[in-house]
Amino acid sequence: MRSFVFPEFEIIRDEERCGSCRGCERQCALGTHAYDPVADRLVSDDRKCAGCQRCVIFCPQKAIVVRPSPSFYRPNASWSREKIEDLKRQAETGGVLLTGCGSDKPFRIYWDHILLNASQVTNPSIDPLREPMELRTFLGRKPEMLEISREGKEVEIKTELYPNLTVETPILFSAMSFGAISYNAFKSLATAACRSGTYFNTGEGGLPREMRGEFGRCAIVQVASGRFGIDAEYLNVAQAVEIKVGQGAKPGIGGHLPGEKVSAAVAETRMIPQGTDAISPAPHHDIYSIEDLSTLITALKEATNYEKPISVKIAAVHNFAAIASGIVRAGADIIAIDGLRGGTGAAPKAIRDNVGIPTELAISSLDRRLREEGIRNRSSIIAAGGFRSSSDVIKAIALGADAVYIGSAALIAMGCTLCQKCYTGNCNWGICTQNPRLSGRLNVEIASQRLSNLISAWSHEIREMLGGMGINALESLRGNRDHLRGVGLYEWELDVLGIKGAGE
Amino acid sequence: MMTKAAVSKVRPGSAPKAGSSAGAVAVSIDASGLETRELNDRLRELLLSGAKRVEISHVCGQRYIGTRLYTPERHLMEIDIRGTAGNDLAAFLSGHKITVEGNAQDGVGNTMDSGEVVVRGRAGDVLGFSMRGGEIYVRDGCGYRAALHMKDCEGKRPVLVVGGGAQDFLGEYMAGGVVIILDRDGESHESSFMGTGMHGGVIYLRGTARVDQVGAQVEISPADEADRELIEEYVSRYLDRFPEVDMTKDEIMASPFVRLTPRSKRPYSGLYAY
Amino acid sequence: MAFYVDITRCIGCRSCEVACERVHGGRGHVQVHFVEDSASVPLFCHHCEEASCAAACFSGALFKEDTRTAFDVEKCTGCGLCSLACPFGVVWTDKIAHKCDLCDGRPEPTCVATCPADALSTDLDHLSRRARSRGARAAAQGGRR
Amino acid sequence: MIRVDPRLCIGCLSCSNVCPSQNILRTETAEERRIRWKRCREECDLCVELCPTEALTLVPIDESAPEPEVSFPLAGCRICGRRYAPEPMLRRVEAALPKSQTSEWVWDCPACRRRAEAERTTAETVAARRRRRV
Repeated sequence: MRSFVFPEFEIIRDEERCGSCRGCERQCALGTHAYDPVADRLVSDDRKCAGCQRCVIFCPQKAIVVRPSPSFYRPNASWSREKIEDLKRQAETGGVLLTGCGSDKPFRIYWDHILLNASQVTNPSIDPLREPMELRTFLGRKPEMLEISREGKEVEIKTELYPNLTVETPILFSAMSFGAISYNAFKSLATAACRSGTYFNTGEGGLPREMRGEFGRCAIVQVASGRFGIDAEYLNVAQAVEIKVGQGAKPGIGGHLPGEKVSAAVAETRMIPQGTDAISPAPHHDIYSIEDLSTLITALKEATNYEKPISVKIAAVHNFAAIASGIVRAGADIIAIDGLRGGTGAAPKAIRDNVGIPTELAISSLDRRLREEGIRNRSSIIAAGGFRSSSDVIKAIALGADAVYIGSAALIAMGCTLCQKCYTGNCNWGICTQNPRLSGRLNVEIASQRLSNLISAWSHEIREMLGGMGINALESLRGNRDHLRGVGLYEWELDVLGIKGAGE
Repeated sequence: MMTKAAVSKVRPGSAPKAGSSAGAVAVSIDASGLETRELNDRLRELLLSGAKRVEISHVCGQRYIGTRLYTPERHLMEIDIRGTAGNDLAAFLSGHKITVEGNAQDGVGNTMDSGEVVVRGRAGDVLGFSMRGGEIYVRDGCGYRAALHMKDCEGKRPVLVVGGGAQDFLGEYMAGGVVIILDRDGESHESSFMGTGMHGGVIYLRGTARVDQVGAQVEISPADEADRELIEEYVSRYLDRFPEVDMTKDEIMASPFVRLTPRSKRPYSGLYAY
Repeated sequence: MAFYVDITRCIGCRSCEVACERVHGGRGHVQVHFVEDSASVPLFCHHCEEASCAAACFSGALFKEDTRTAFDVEKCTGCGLCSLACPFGVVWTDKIAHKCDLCDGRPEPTCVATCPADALSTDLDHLSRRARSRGARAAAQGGRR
Repeated sequence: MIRVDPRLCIGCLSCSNVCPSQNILRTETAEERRIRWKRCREECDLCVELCPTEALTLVPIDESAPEPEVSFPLAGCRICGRRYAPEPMLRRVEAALPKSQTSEWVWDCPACRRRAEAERTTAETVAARRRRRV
């Protein structure tokens, strides 16, 4: 059927500059560029272009420009181009619209409406270049009270401590499974996490056997509804186990790795036959209540000999704070809360763009709820979903998070351009694909270097901002909303965030 | 009464498989009054101290038995449970052999990786959930959602044999493995929604199944010769484990079997617009 | 499929070379060789059954497709292994391999269509039929061929 | 930049052919073939992907590392003596050929192979014509 949808992008090639090296043709796995031997020049098919910009970056002559197609339908405030085209696409295929990455809708980004404090005169700021700044964070349950015995100079903590994760900087890599992302991308995340003293999350796709020895020490492994790749060794090599209940990009629905992406290595790691769909059902079928969740949490604690913290990841949805309170009471050591702009490899567009609540509001209401109930110490909060910079991270911590998960930001560091075509499995950047030709493009050494650089850059910036506020340990900032002020927000928004308006 | 008779027939090391420790001296634990965690602490201590056989008496609902028995060195142990095992018996089990002289509750063999579970009685709901290896034999029936999302991979195929009947949602989302429902009492299968979302593996039912009992993704066909050979093998293993069962292999095999298989490995491949 | 050459008919005019070059953008796949002053023969790809060039090709650009040895220009990297592997020396490489593609997409290879002496065919029967009829004609005329 | 394993490289020039940035330079004299990988900042790795022997790897740029360079003496033709190809390439071709075939012709240059082929196919005709002329 002929498609009535405009090409999304327009490719402009500067014929003067183009040296006909055919580099663009080889770079594009979508077949956008082709060489015409008769005319000895390259031609492009706009319809195939996903706007990933790979050819633009790798054209040695800088002869290519890819920009959004300027074609337009008659302007109509109700029928935007996106709505018209989605509708046409569905009329042509009869299918559910799929998309990748986090929501790109213009919901208010509260980070951009929150301002940070700084010290002036009465309270000196600290120079992080000269003075030690503590970013180390412990994730997990903390005791109600510490009992200390002192005999002479010997000081001993008598209270039994719960297992905690130690992170050198409050930035962890979010759950991205091997299968959704390529082996090289997965390994890059693992390498960078180990190098930077933080953790990567395996997602629900398992941890390849050969990586368990080297990377287990910086892994958080996930147990999701599909229960892929789980055995006792998997649970025990990791430093923490996360039960995935929900995901910010698609709250309430499960995952579905299409059979095309289940290659031999993915099948082995997930422990399923090659080429079958890897279906994660929407619910965990052994969890129908908080009681059942408690059973699973305890089962995992049993399976790991009570040596590892157990995290529960839920999507931020209406009234989730009450649910989270139940989760804490069910025994979770860490709650990961994934907000509206959380990313994904594939999600129905309707769900990604319409379900959930923004991360900022979620962190604040969750932290407040747990404090009110007096159980904040029983669980750490890891916030996820749409962290774009170090200032977002520090604001999240001031709103009450212990640490953050970064997903899209990590992918962007590796080369992702958020072209939102992850689900096709033809990622030209070698990130979200199982095609060996494409995944080979992502060099583990170089990509992990980029990731480590990102973590160290953000950590430096966080230290700078902390110093500016006159704080020398991140601990002291957690939940300290006095350091935040809102601009351009309604009163209810300020109330939910628990911050004052700027100038107050 | 049945349970009592069964207990008297237990012979140490009667299992044909994983029986390297046959004849080893069994260590006894009296579980009366023990909390779940205390019981499992004891089991782990025994495992680490090299015990090969453990008998636990007076079990009454203690959960997660067998779950905390993974060691990187893969110590293995045989556990005999007298009483009623609690939820998540043998969850994440890796390689051990557990026999329950009594009933088991929900979640037996949850995400079990390898090993063997024998229940001389009835099992509860979500039996063998997400199981990916090893074998479970249940003498009598089981509850709802048995074999939910069971899966297999190269060289590893979980097997679930249930002597009685199964309730609704048997083999939901099933992605691999073998389920054999022997329906010994001849109640016939009145359960519905069998194999909803199934995309791998195979379910064998003794007797017949109607189209309205299975999910849309499932195909019902009579078991052929190869199927019957497989079933026969597991029936004889089942009978080895439950000598008290008052049926012979020939009696069980005399009735027809049906096979439930998924129509496609990719049930949802046409669902999306790209 | 392969080319069959009636060497007795080849007049060494090199029309096939020219035609092939025209069709293939200046880089032909045929070369006419002269032996002493009495004979000439155009050298072609034989589309060998057990093609050495396809065996040597690492990128999958050269492969057997039915009876012909096909060439996928998209996959060629110009490594030159094929030209070294051809026992008849009829595969060239510069930055890309050049090898007879039987004028893919045309009803008939151009060289066959062009040959003024009708010395080329892709059909062995055609040549042998012609040879037989020639022999019969000669016999009818009662003379030597 | 690119790291080269000189033990694996056979000097085929695939990498140089596919490099969109022309960062892999080749020089060929009558005696030898020389390939030099410039200190490339690109991470496009086409050369890595399309190397027949997997001799190349993409590594982070290191300004202090020398630019990799390999050279191969060309092997001479058994018949005409002209030097025509790096020996490792010929060895690879020899190894790739079906064992049922003879393969010593690999050590003849393509021009000589063509000449031999032309002489072989025309032998009968030439002989006949020579007879007729005599």
